[in-house]
Amino acid sequence: MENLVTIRPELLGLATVELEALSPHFAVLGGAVLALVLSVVRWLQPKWSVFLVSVATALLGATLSFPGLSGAALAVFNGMMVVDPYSSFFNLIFLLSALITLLISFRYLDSEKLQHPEYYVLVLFSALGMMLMASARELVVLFIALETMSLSVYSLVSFRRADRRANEAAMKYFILGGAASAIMLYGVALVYGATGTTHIQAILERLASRGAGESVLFSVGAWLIVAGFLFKVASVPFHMWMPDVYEGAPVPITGFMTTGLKAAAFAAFVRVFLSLGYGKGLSEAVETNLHHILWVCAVMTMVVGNVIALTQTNLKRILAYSSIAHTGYLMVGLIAAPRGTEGYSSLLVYLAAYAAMNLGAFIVLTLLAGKGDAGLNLHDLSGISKKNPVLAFSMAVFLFSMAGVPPTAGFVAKYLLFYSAVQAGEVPLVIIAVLCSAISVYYYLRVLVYMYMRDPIAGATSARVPVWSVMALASMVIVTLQVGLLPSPLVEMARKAVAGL
Amino acid sequence: MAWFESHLLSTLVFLPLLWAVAGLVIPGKFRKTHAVWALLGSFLVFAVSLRLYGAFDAGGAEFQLAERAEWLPSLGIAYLLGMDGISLWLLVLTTFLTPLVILGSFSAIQERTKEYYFLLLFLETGMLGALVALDVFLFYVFWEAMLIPMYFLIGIWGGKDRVYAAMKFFLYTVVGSLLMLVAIFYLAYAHKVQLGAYSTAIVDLYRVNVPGGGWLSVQSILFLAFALAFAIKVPLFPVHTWLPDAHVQAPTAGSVILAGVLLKMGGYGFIRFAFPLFPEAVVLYQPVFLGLGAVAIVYGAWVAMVQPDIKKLVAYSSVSHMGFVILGLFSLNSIAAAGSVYQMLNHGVSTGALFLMVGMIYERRHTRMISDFGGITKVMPIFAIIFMIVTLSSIALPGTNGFVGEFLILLGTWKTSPWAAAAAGTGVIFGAVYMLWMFQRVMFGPVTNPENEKLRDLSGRELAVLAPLVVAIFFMGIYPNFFFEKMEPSIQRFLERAQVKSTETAIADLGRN
Amino acid sequence: MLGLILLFPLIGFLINGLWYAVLQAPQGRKKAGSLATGLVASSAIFLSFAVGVVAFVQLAGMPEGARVIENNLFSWIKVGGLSLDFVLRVDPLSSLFVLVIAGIGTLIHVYSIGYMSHDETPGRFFAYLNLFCFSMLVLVLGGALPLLFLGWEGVGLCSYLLIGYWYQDIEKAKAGKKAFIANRVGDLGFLLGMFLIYTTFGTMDFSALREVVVQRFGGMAPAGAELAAVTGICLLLFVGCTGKSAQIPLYVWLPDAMAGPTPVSALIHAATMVTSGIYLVARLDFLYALSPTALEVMAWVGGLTAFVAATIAVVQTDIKRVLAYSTVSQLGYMFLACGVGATGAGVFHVITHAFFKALLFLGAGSVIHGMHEEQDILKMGGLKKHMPRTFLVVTVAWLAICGLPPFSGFFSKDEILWMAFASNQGNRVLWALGLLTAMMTAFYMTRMWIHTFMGSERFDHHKVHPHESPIVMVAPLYVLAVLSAAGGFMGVPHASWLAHWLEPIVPHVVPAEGVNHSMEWVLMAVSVAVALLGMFAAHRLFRDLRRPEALKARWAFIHKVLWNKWFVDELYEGALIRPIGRVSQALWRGFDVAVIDRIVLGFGRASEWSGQTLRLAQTGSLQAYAVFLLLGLVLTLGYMIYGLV
Amino acid sequence: MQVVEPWVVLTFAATIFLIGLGGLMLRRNILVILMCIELMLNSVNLSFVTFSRMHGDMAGQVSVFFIIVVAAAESAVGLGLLIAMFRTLRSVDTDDIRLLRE
Repeated sequence: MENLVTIRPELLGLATVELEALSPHFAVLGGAVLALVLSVVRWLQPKWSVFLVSVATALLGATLSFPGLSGAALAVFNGMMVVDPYSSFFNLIFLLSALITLLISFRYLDSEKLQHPEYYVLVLFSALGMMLMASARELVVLFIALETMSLSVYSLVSFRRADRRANEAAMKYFILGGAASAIMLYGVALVYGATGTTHIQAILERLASRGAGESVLFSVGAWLIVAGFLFKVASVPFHMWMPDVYEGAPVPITGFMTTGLKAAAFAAFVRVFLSLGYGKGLSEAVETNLHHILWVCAVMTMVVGNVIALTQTNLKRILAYSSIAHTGYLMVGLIAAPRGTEGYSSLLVYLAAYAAMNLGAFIVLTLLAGKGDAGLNLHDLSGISKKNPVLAFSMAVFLFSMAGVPPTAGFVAKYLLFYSAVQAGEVPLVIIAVLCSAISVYYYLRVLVYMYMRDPIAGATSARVPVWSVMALASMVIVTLQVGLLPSPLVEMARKAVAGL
Repeated sequence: MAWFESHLLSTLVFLPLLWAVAGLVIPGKFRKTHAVWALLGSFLVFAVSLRLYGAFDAGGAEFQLAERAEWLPSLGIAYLLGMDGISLWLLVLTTFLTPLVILGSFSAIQERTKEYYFLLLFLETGMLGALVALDVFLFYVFWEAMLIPMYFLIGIWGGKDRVYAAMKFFLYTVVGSLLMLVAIFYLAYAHKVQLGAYSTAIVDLYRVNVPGGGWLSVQSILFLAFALAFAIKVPLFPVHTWLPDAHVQAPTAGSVILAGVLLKMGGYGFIRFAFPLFPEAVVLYQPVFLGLGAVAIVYGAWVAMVQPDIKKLVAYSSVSHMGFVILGLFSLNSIAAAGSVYQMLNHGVSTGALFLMVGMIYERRHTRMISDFGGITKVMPIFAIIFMIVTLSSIALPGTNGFVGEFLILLGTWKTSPWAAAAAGTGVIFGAVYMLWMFQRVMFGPVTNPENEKLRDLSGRELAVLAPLVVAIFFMGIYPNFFFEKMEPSIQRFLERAQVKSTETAIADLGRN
Repeated sequence: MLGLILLFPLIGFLINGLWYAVLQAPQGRKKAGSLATGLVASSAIFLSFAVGVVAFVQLAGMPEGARVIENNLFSWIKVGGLSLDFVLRVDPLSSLFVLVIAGIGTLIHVYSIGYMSHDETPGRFFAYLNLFCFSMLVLVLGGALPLLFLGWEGVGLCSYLLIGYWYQDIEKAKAGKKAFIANRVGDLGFLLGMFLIYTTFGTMDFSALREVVVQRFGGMAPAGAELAAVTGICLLLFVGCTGKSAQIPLYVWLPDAMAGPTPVSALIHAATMVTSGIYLVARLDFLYALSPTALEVMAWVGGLTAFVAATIAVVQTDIKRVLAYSTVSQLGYMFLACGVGATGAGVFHVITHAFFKALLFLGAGSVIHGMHEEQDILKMGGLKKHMPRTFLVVTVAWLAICGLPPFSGFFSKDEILWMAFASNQGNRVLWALGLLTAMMTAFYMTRMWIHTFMGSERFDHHKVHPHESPIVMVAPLYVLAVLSAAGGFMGVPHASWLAHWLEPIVPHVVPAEGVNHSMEWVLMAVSVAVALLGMFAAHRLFRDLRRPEALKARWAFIHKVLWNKWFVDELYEGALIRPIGRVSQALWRGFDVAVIDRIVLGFGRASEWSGQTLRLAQTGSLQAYAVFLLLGLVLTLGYMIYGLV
Repeated sequence: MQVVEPWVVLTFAATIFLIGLGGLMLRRNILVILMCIELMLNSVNLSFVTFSRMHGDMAGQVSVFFIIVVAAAESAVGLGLLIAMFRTLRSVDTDDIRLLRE
C-alpha cells in the first residue's frame, strides 16, 4: 500500500513541447465543445454556426497535424500516447474524411429535414476518438478511444430517428459492437494478467524477458484482442453486421464509416499487432497458427466480399461488400508486412488511396440519393451520364480506381500491396487476391454499364449539385488521379510514417 | 521547340490525350467540329510519327530516343520510354489508322460525338504509350489504360448486345493481365535479390536469370503467365472467343482499331517481354505454341467459312491471320520473325480496310447478314473494285502485302517444323475459300433483294478513307524492303535475346541467294 | 530491255483499268466501245511481242552455250538470310514461251475486239486480259521460283476474274471461284516444294539452283535422304502443276471455266496458262531428271488424264466442253512426254497445241457468235454453207489435232508416242494408252466437226440465221491456221531445230539401246493409221443421227457415267466440301460456342451462384449474427490453443 | 484470514463472461441483451482486479474505473437507441428488426 503515498507532481504537468504535439487533438476537442455550446445558442442560427465551426475545426486540426508528419516521435501523457509521423498521417486521413463528410452532409440534412446541429458535434467527437486511437500506446486508453468513436458513430447511424431501418441498423451495430468491445477488453485483461502491463511497448519487453509468449493465457488474450479488431474492420467471421448497418445508416455517415472508421481500426490494429510480437517476439508455434488463421480469414474475406457484391443491386450494399473485399486485401498486406521489405507502408498507402476513392464514391451517392436514401438501386442510375456527365465521370474514376485499373490510385495501392506480399513470399495469397479483384472488376463495371450504356428512365431530373459538394468531389477526383499518376509523394510520406513504429 | 525535339516520344504519346482534353471545350451540339478537331489532332500525331521514322536510324543503339524520369524511386520504377525498329512500325501503323478511322466515322456516329472522339484519342494515347514503354510498370499502366476507352467505345456505340461483348472483352483481358502482374512482381523482386537494386526497366529485367529447366519450373510458370496475357490479346486459339463478339458489336471505328492495333499488342508483348525474359521456357514450349498457331490458322479459317455475318467472318479471319504471327514468332528464326512482324502490319491494313468497308455497307443497309446482299457489284462498282483488292490482300495474293508476310512466315516455319508449316499452309487455301465464297455471295450474282437496287456508291470521303489503305496494300506488297531495312537489326537483337542462334546463316553459305 | 516486255501489258492494264474505274464505272457514265479499249490492249500486247522477237533474235545471235539475257530490276525482299531480287531472265526456253504468249495473245486480243463488240463493259474485259498477259509474262520471265509463283498466282487471279466476267450469272461466278480454289490447292503444293528447295539447296534462283545441283550431285545420282528430298520437291511441284495445268486430281475446274467468254478460253485455258505447268517442269528439268520415281508418277498421271478426258469428251454436246476436255487430254500427253524424259517433245507439243487449240476455240467462238450464243452442237449442223471461212480454218485445226502428217499436230504427238515407246523411262503400256487416246481424239474431234458443219441444219431457221464473223475475227484465224499447218516443221524428227534450240536447257533424249532405228518409222505409220481409223469411224457413225441414238440406248449406263464426268465433281462435293462444311459448323456451334464460351461463362455463373448462396447467410436476425460471430471466435481460439498444447 | 485463490476468482469471472455472451445470443428482449453486455464488462473488471492483485501493482485497479465510466456511457447510448427504436417499432423484440437482410 505504501507506494500510493508519494504523488509525483511531474505526472500531472504538461511540458510545452507536449502541448504543441497534441495541438491537433486539443483543437478538435475545443472545436467540438464550442460547436456543442453554439448548438444550444438559438439566436445565433445554430444550423450555420455549428456547421462552420466544425468545418473550421476539421481544417485547423488537419493543418496542425501537418508538422507532425516529419517530426520525431514524442511520448505524451507519460507514455500513454505517442504523437509520431504515423499518428499524424492517420490524423490527416481522419480529419480530411470528417471534413468531406461535413461538407456533403449540410445539403443532405436539409433535404432530409434532419438539420440538427448535434450531427456535426458527433462527427467531430468520432474524429477525435479516431485520432486518440491512432496515437494510443496503452490498451485501456485505446479501449476508451475506441468507445468514444463507436458511441458517437452508433448515434450517428440512427440519426434518422423516424426511419425503422436506421434504428434497426443502429441497434444491431450497438449490440454487436458492444459485444466485440467486451471481448477485446477481456483479451486486454488476460494479456494484463499474463504480462502484468497494458502498455504496448512494455508488453513486448515483458514477453522477451518473462517468456510469457508460450503461456495459454497470453495467446488467448492476444487472439481476443485481434478478434475485437477483426470485428471493427469487418473481416469475415465478424462481418455480418456491416452490410445491414451500411444500408441503414445515412449515406454521408456510411462514407465516413468506410473511410475513417476502417482507417482508425487498422491504425490501432497495426500498433497492437506489433506489440503482440507478430513477426518478432512470439514463439514459432503461435506465430504460424496466427498466420494460418489470418491467412484463412483474409482469403474468406476477399472471396465473400467480392462474390456477394456480384449479387447486390443496392449501390450502398455493393459498396459495403466492396469495403469487405478491400479489408481482405488490407489483411493480405497485414500478414505480409513483417517479412516483406516494404513493411507496413504499402498498408498506409492503400488506406489513404481507399479513403480518397471511397469518399468520392459516397459524395456521388449522397448527391444522387433521393428522399430517405431511395433511388440508389442500379436501375435508378441508368442514363446518369446523359443527365449529369460530371457526376458520371467522377463515379467512373472512383470505380476504376476501386477495381484497380491503372491510371488511378487504386492500382498503385494494389500494386504496392501485392508487390510487398510477393516479396514476403505470399504468392498463392496474392494470386487469390488478384483473381478476386478480377471478379470485382465485373460488379464495378456493371455500375458503369447502367450509368453509361443504358438510356435514362423517363422523367429523371438531373440532380442539383451544390457548390460545397462540387469542391469536395473535385478534390477527391484530383487526389485519386494524382496518386495514380504521381504516387511518390504519398509513398514517401507513408514510408517515413512507418519508420517510427 | 527544343523540348519537343528532345522529348519526341513523350509528345507522341501524350499529344492525342491533350488534344482530346482540349477538344472537350467544344460544346456538345457542334457535332462536325468535334470530328474535324479530332481529325486534325490525329493528323498532327501522324506527322510526329513520321518525324520519328526520320529520327530512327537502323544501325544505332537498340532503344533509341530514350527518355527517363524518376517515377517511384523507392521501387525503382521509372518513366522510361524508348523505341526500336519493331515498335517504330507498330507506332506508324497506329497513327496511320487513327485518322482514317476518325474520317470513316464522320457519318457513322451521330450522338454523343464529344465523348466518342475523346475516347478515340485517349485510346490512341494508350496504344502509343504501350508501344514505347520500356518500364514494365509503365507498360502495364498503358496496357490496361487502353482497355477503358475501348470498353466504352464498344459499350456505348456498339450493336444490339454490346454490353455483354464489352464486358467479356474487358474481363478476358483483365484476368490475363492480372496474372501477368503477379509474374511482374516476382520478376522485379528477383531482380532486387539478384542484382541488389530495385528496377523494373525491361533492360535490367533481361539480366535477371530465372531458374529454368522443367515444364513447370519457375521460369516456365512466369513465361506462361506472360504468354496467357498476350495470347488472349493476340487472340490465340483457345482464348479467342471474345474477339467475334467484340468485333460484331463494336462500332466500325472500334473494330478497325481493335483489329488494326489492339491485336498487335499481343504480338508486340511476346516480342518485347515474353521471349527475351524467358528464353529456355520459349524453346521448351515451342512445339506447343507452334501447334496452337497452326490450329488457330485452320480453326479460324474453317469457322469463318460458316459464318452468316460478314463481321464475324472477318473476325475469325483475324484469328486465322494472327495464328500466322504466333507461328512465325515461335519458329525462332529471323525470316519467320520478320515475316510475323510484317504480317502484323499487313493484318492491320487489310483487316482494317475490310472492317471499314463492312461498316460502309452497314451504314447503307443496317444489316451485316451475307444473305441480305447479292449483286452489289452492279449497284456499287467502285466499292466492288476496292473490296476485291482488299479481299485479295486478305487471302495473301502475291503482289499484295498479305503474301510477303505469309510467305516469309511459312518459309521460316518450314525450317523449324515442316509439319506445322504444311498444316498452316492449308490455311492459305481455306482463306481463299471463305473470302471468295463471301465475296461471291455478297457481290456477284443478280440483285435479288429490292433494297439493294438503290444503294449509292462510295462518297468522296469514303474514297479518301480507303485510298491510302489500297496504296499501302500494293506498296507493302511490292517494296517490303522499305520496312525491313529499319526493322532488321531489331529482329536480330530480338532473336539473340531469345538466345537462339539463327540457323539460316549456315545455309546461306551453300549457294548464292 | 526485258522489263519492257512486262511494262507494256501493265501500262495497257492501267490505262484500261483506270479509264474504266474512273470514267466508266460510276452510275450513268457512258461506257467506252470495244474498239477503243480493244485497240489499246492489242497494241500493248503487240509491242510486248515485238520486244519478245527482238530478244529472240538477240538470243539467236549469242554463242551456243551462253544464251541468257538477264536484268535485275530491284531487290524485292531482303531480310534475315534471305534476299530475293526481282530478276528477269530470258533463255531459249522462256523466249519460246514469250513468243507464244505474246503472239497468240495479240491475235486473241484482236479477235476479242470483234467478239466483245456488243458487250457493255469491254474496258473491264481488256484490262483483265492485259493483266493476264502481264502475269503470264512474269511467270515465264521470272528468274527465281518466288517470282514464278508471283506470276503463277497472278494468272490464277486473272482466270478467276475472267471466268466470272459476266458476274450477274451466279453459275459463272461459282465457276470462277471453283477455278481459283482448285488452283490454290495446287499452289500450296508449289509453295511447300519451294520451301523444300530452299531448305535443301539454300537458294531459289534458277541459275544458282542449277549450279548447286550440278556441284552437289555432278554425275552420280543422289541416294538416301537426298533422293527423298529431290523426289519430294519434284512431287510437290507436280502437285502445283496438276492444279494449274488441270491434271487428274485437280482438273475439275477447267471444264467449268468455259463459263468465261470464248477468247478467254482460247487464251488462258488453251494456249498459255494451262501450259505453265509444263514450263515449270521444263525449267527444273535438271532436278526432275534426278528422281525416276517422280518422272514415273508424272508419266502415269499424264497418261491417265489423257485417256479419261478423252472418254468424257466423246459424249459432250456443248462445243466448248468438248474442246475443254480435249485440252485436258492433250495436257495429259505433254506430261506423259515429260514423264518419259522427253521434255523437249513436251515443249514442242505445247507450242503446236497452242496453235491449233487456240484456233479451234476461236473458231468455236465465231460459230457461237454467228449462232447467237447457241453452244449445243446437236442444235447446229450444215454451217458449212453459212460460215465458209470459219469452216475452212476449223478444218485445218481439226486435221492438225487428229495428227495427220503434214499438220503440226502429227509431228509433236508422234514424237511423244515414239519417246513413250522408245526412251528408257517409257514403257509399252503407256505407249498403248497414248495410241488409244490418239484414236479417241480423232473420233470425238471428227464427231464435233461433223455435227457442227456437216449434215442437216438442226436449228430453227426463223429464230437463228447464222452469219459469217466480221473480218476482225476471221483474220487472226487465218494466221493461226497457217501456224497450225506449218508449225510442225520446226520439230521434224532427227533434224528438229527446236531440240537443237533447247539443247542447253533441256538435254536431247536418245532412245534406249535395245530399240533399233527403223522402229520409229513403223510407229509413225501406226499412229497415222490409228488417226484415220478414228476419223473414219466417227464419219460413218454420225452420218445420220439415228445410229448414235441407238448406240447410246444400248450402252446407256456407260453413257450416263461418261456424261456425268465419271461423277468426279459429285465425289469431291461429297468427300471434301460437304464434310468440311459440316465439321466447321460443328467446330463453330459445338466447340467455339458450346465448349469455350460455356467454360468462360461458367466461371461467371459459378461466382454468381456462390454469391447467391452466401448471400442467404445474411438473414438479418441479430441472434444469427451473434452466433456466427461467436462460432468464428471459438473455432479460431480452438485452433490457437490446439497449436500450443 | 483465509486467502482466496486467484484462479477461483478468474474462473468465476470467465463464467460470468460466458453467461453474458450466452444471454446476448439467446434472449430476444433487447433490454436483457443490454444487461448482458454490462455483465460481460463487469466480469472483465473482476478479472482486472484479480490480476492487479496478483501482480501487486495498481494499473489494473485504475483501469477498472475507466471501464466502469465507459460502460455507463455505453448503457446510456444503448438505452437511447432502444427508446428511439421502441417509438417506431412499438416492440423491443429482436425478431422485429429483420428489415435489413441479404
